[in-house]
Amino acid sequence: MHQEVIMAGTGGQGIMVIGQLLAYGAVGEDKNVVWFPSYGPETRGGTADCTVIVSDGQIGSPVTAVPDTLLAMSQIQIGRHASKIKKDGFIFFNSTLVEDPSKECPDCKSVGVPASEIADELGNMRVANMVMLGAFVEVTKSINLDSVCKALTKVLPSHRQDLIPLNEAALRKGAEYAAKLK
Amino acid sequence: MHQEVIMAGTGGQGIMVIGQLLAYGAVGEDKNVVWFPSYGPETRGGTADCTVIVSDGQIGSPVTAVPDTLLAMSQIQIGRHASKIKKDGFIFFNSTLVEDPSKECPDCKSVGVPASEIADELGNMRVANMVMLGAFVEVTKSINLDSVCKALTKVLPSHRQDLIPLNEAALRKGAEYAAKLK
Amino acid sequence: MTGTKVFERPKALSDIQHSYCAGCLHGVMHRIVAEVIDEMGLLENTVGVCPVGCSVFMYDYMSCDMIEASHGRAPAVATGVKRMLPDKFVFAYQGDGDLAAIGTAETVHAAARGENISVIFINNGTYGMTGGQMAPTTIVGEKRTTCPKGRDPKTAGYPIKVCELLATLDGPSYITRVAPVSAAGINQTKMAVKKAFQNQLDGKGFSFVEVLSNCPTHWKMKPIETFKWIEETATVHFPLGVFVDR
Amino acid sequence: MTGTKVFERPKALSDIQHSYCAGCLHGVMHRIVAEVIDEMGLLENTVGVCPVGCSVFMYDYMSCDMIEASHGRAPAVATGVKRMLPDKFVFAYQGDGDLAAIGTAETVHAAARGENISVIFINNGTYGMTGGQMAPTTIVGEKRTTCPKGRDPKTAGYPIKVCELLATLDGPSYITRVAPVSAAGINQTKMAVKKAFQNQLDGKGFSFVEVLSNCPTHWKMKPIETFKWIEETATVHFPLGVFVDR
Amino acid sequence: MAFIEINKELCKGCELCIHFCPKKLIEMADGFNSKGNRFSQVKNNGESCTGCALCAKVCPDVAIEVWR
Amino acid sequence: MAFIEINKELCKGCELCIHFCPKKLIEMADGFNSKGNRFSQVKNNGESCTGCALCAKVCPDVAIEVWR
Amino acid sequence: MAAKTLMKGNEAIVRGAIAGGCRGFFGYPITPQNEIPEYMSALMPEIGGAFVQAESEVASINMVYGAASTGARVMTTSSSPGISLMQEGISYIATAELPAVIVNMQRGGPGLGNIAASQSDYFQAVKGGGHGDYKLLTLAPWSITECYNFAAMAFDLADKYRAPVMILADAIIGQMIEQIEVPEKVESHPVEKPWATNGCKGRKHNVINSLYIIPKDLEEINLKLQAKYALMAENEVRFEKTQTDDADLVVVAYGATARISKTAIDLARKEGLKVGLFRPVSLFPYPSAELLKMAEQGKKFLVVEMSHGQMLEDVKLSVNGKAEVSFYGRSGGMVPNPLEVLDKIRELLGKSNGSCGCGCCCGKTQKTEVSK
Amino acid sequence: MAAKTLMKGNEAIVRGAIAGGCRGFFGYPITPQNEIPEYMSALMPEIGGAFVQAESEVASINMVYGAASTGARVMTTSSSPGISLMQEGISYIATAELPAVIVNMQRGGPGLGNIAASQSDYFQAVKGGGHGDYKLLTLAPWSITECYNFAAMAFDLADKYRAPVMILADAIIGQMIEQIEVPEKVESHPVEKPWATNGCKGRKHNVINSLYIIPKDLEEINLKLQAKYALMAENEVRFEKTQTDDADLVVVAYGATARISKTAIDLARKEGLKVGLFRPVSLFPYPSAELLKMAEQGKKFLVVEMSHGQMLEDVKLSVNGKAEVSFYGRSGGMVPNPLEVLDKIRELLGKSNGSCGCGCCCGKTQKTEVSK
Ligand SMILES: Cc1ncc(C[n+]2csc(CCOP(=O)(O)OP(=O)(O)O)c2C)c(N)n1
Ligand SMILES: Cc1ncc(C[n+]2csc(CCOP(=O)(O)OP(=O)(O)O)c2C)c(N)n1
Ligand code: SF4
Ligand code: SF4
Ligand code: SF4
Ligand code: SF4
Repeated sequence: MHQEVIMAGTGGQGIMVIGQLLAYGAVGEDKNVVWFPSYGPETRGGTADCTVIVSDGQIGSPVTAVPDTLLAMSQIQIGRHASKIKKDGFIFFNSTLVEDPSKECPDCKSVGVPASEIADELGNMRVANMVMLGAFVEVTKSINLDSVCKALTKVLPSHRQDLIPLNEAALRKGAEYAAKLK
Repeated sequence: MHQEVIMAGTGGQGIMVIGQLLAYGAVGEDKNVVWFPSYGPETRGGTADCTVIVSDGQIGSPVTAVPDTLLAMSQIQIGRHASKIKKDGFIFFNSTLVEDPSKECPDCKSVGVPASEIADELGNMRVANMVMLGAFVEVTKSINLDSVCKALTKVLPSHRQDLIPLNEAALRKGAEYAAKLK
Repeated sequence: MTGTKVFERPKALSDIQHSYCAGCLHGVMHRIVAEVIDEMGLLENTVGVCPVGCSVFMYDYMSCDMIEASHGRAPAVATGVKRMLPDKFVFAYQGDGDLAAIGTAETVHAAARGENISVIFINNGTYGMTGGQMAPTTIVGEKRTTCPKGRDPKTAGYPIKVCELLATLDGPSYITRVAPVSAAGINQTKMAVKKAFQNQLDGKGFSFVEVLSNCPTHWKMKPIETFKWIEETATVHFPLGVFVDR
Repeated sequence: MTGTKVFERPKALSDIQHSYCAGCLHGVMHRIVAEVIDEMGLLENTVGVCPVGCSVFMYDYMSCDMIEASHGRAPAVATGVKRMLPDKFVFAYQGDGDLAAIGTAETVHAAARGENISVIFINNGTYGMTGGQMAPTTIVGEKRTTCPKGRDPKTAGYPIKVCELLATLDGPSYITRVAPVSAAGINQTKMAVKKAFQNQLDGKGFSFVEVLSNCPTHWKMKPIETFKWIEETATVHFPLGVFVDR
Repeated sequence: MAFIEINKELCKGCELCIHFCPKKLIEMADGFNSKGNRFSQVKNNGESCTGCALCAKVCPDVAIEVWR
Repeated sequence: MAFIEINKELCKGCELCIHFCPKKLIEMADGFNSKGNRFSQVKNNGESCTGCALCAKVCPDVAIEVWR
Repeated sequence: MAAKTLMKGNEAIVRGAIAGGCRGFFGYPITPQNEIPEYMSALMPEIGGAFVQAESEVASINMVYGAASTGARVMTTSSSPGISLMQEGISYIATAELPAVIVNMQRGGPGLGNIAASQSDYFQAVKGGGHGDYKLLTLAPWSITECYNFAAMAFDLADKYRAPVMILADAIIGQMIEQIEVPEKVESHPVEKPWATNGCKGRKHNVINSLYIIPKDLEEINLKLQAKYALMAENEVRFEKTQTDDADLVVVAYGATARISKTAIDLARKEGLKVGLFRPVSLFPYPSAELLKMAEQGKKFLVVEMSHGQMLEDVKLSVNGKAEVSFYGRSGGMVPNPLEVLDKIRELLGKSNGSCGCGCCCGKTQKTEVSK
Repeated sequence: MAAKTLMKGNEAIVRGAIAGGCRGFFGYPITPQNEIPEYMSALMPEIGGAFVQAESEVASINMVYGAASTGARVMTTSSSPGISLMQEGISYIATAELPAVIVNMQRGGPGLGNIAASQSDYFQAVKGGGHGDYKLLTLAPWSITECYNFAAMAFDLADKYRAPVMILADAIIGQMIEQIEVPEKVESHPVEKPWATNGCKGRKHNVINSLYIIPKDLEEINLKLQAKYALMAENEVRFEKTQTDDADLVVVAYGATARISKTAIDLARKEGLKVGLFRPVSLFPYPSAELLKMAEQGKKFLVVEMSHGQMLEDVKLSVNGKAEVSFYGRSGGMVPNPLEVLDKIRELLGKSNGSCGCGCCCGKTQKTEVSK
């Protein structure tokens, strides 16, 4: 197993957090992992990407040339990353905010998840990221959803730990939604 | 004609000034010249040396390895420079302050001038440097004393120009003293 | 819908929307600076100097000539500009990390020289751009990422009151501290900026407007809460007023 | 000849004679600092920090441990020392170019932090070591090699009154300005140094003694004339007194 | 009659105008603008707006224009 | 009886002690010390010195010791 | 042995430094290394160490100068522009022979640049960005584990040589999270510091100084420093070779680009290309002898950097004309990806015919240079 | 043509700069270049220019940044420690493509060092002491006449390339007095500066900036800078060759050491030794091609510097293993005298036998290195 993922959105959307959740979740399954971020402008509102590589073997480059998967939460990130995705790779996109990217990368599989809407239904827009991650895990099976949920305690800052149930709910909602797509 | 001279004393003795007088005097005679200083500590009271090279030809190195002449106004400078002086070169020393350096450089000619005393007689200790330069010019004949006197207007700062007669007197006294030595 | 437009985007602001966080007063201050430039007819005569800090991109947001200075050195950069172009209008716009930490010497000396420039100082009690660290203006007890238990004067000292500090110098012609967090405060702020700019046109020398500003993101407050905090707490430690006017 | 010796070279001064110009008050101030160290029994507990300036060689002249700081950074260096050795006595000794020009930020921030160190500030209105240039403390109208027609506030600004500036901060526990140019002044200076040192031992934080000093060489005055000038002119621009004591 | 126009695309949803409007004529709209931001809107068709422009002056994003 | 000792080799001839001595007991000596500096000396064998130590306190070169 | 945990590079620097005995941190915020002062501000008080957020990088490095003078193990960290501001202070520290650790998490330059990764401060680190003939023992970690270990080891090296040690990393290394097995205890070798200025009880006073007004004295200090650097060159050369034995082409890269190159080499090997990796770990002292040896075996070299060719010069100086040296570089925060490096490898091996394998001056975003 | 007059190096810098159109000076005192700000403070007001004694070197270089942004011809000067403090600012100026002139009158280093002459800031000047891949066009005068001429010319070059230009001299050159024939008028080529920030009347607003938050953009800036440096390498290489045609050994030296070597070579020629002088005048761009040509002719090289071997690396990179390169250096303010250089020449020519002429590792105060 060797998965190279780019997660990409806008500052404030919690992209880094879901990247780290995937990383910590993978470690829980004794996989090797590398996470690394890249920001736009130092101020808020710019682009925020992270790369996560999960592998059974040693990981060399933390930089990915041909990612297996893109998880995109803003329109602009489609333009920046979609064309690089591997043939038959996945593009997960928050369909509330992002148009279907099938045109941009015809030979990969686009999976739209109305994450903001689902999150709004859950009562907190800010967990749209978790919805996306839930869908990602369900479809790619990179790791188990439970491993992700377990990682929540490690990744969320101490003053946010009360939000774990909400986050977990969002993860599961995302997974459910994706399961239905199949 | 090619003369390499080191003038050396203590900060405040006017070493740099007599070096520049020699330089400007030489230019007045259409000779090539290089002057360059080296200081001890940035604060006062340290050593103050300058090198003056006067030549009919082009001057390469501003640094002299084997000076033709040393003009020393403090004891410590004898130790620093005397041994470098060329065979048959001159060492001029202010005999009021400096011991006869014949031992330090047996194969060169030592010329003692009681410059501080002579200056004191002239009413201003500070012109001891001029006395030394007068003696130097008289003995080495590097340039004419008149050229040196003419250079006074160029070298002395404007607020010191009233002291030109005194300085000129000191130069001539030094020359006279040296002439008598011969 | 008809009527006259009584409020619109000033010309000295460019068309580019700034990327400040929602509710950040940098936006209001840019607008005020731009309005005053418009009203005084200075647009084509202005050279602005922006800092390193959240407002680093101010050069994109203004439509006058702009220079991006290195961190803290805007007063030195502005000095260089003004000395070569004494007839142009030169302002510097700086945050509190920029002006009161790394740029302390440049600020004090531009003020001491009575450099004929206008400085707008955005005091938001934190380093916004780098993620909410302690600033030299952070009030004792406030938590920041580099004083996670609250600023402890025993190890981190006390905030610097820059207006009071500069007011001890003979160079400045105008020093004031304002807080654009109420209707009146916003109007006063604009008046202060105007006076600072006019002073320069009158050749009076260094003028300085300290703006008690906010950082909703790193203060972890809603924008309106930051306004309240400034009115109720910040102004106690940083009293508003005119410190020099001559 | 018998009797008791009532005045001798303090132990905290080394045997090396300093190379200051005749009549330079750096010598007197070294002696006073050394005497206070002796009297307070601090010699073996002291780390001194000397500046870049004429007193750069102070490390040779003192017999306590000494550090030669880079130009202007003595307060930062002293901070580093004190933080690692909170139980040792740490002082910095600086000239006005060092402290009030290049070292402005380090000075203001050490003071603002209330850093528990003692700073002796020798204000002689010029850069002695480099040949008599204008200092940030040069009085308007005074001639220096970089303001040969006299300091002109239009281009060179106004002198900085460092005590008054630092007194606006909450960090300092003691700020005073003295002038050791009379019998009384010399005694007061020593008392001030003693108090500044005692404050540190008491853990009170930053203390600061500004000394109106001289530079006979570059002022082009006889030593005794510099004393008169300080009494009659310098003290008008830099009033003596205690600015902070808490 | 005075009125204001809020540029939905410039608005970042900070809600300051809502708090500053003395007539409480502004509210948050549902949904998001194209940048993904919440945004504010005029309520009740702006009935009783005096054109005081306080909303515009406090808006950090210069999203509000005022007519009188 | 109080007296002072001026270390001729340390003295740089600044003359401050001369001005500070309330009894005017100090004067410049003729000649130079080994460093080429002028130096001061006690006049009249120090008659009437009170040991006030003002000369010593003002001496930048710590050249004066005082006995009482 | 502790279990594997995930850690960010910046955090690993902090934890490694503390394990290595660091008890004083002086720094100023700058992206991409802000986690270092942030962690330090939380941890130092807990272990009785000192944390000061300085007013600037100039103040930071001078606080380090003072703190190191006391004999304590202390450090500062910053990123490119901040490190530039420290150059005077670093030169002083080197001259006064003070042990201290400096970390540069390089970002895109020159100027204010940006906050992405770069390796464009190599010259500054190893040739001397400050004035005078000093050197910095420079270590380049390529993993989180190395961040931790090098941070700890740096204090030993600094003490051993009474010299400043630099850890030269970049935004990728600093921001990256990966597994690390945190050792339960780090080998640490504190030394006596009889030179420290900590009060002269029972001894002559100590002086920390970099002023030697008499040129002869200063030259002697310089010769002493040079001798120290020669000793470092003898003892502290560190590098790693992977699959170089049979390689026709050896990729030379350090830090993040070495990892990227490693993946490219793995891909190239799959294509049957005989490529290896030479990773300098100490950038000063530089592993020149090892490169020369390989050059003499007839291997060619490809230097990969996030710069316009800085370490390239040290490679050329090492092989001294005995081998072909090519270059692939990106800059300004652009990070080469493994395929770009692979392309370059293919090109060099495909067209190689003993003489200059030219035709390599390709495209806008890469700079290629071949010298024989 | 004016008559010959005596002038000090520092004064010649001032007068040359003014002749070259300098109208703004921003500086901070430091020995051995204090005469420059002193003369500037007297002269600038007379010609309607600006003089500011800055509060520090950091402020100086940033004032230059601002002043240069307006399109004016401006400069700063300092010496080693002060130049180290300017490294961040210099990197900004290079990135923002501002024309400006910086003079370094090098003194003994590292650290506070002393005020005697040295050439130990070569790396800092030509490799980039600040962060990022920038370069400084660097000129090294060896006479008072060149101080004057280069100071004037530097402003033209700075404008031509929109780049900072450094004059790298030392305490000897700065403090030396010798004859100069001051030209009545200096060729000066002012250029249009449509990019200058001087009020946006009748045009779009101008921005002076070094922030490019998007790596691609910053890489493009870097490529633009690299292209500029390549252009400099094409057009601005300056050097002087004396008696190299028949020489077996070529001494390579710049500035003061070139003069000293010149005398040594004259003495050696008198002894029948075939020695010549190669004097790089531009240190960046470096006259590599010329050195390589001579290397290919079979000549050997002796590099003489007041450092522990900095320009030496550029000589080695130039000849790329094709010639033997030896070194003689002094440091810390120690200045080699012509006889020391002569001894070294004798030794190299006397023992030369085609292979490495070793046995040269002599004495404490000199460092010798031979590489083939
Ligand atoms: C020399 C240097 N040091 C540090 C930084 C990193 N840095 C960027 S912005 C900033 C502080 C910003 O804080 P402030 O000035 O208060 O402005 P704000 O972002 O709060 O508006 C710092 C430390 C830098 N860019 N350059
Ligand atoms: C970075 C740096 N800049 C400049 C200098 C040169 N310099 C040495 S001492 C000095 C000023 C000394 O003046 P001051 O602090 O007033 O002390 P004083 O000599 O008058 O006692 C300067 C500018 C230096 N050594 N280092
Ligand atoms: S981080 Fe703070 S100061 Fe910066 S834009 Fe956001 S709210 Fe404003
Ligand atoms: S130059 Fe001035 S400050 Fe320096 S030692 Fe002499 S008198 Fe004192
Ligand atoms: S103040 Fe402006 S940005 Fe904030 S909610 Fe109102 S219109 Fe939107
Ligand atoms: S005060 Fe001291 S140095 Fe001055 S004359 Fe008297 S004894 Fe000599």
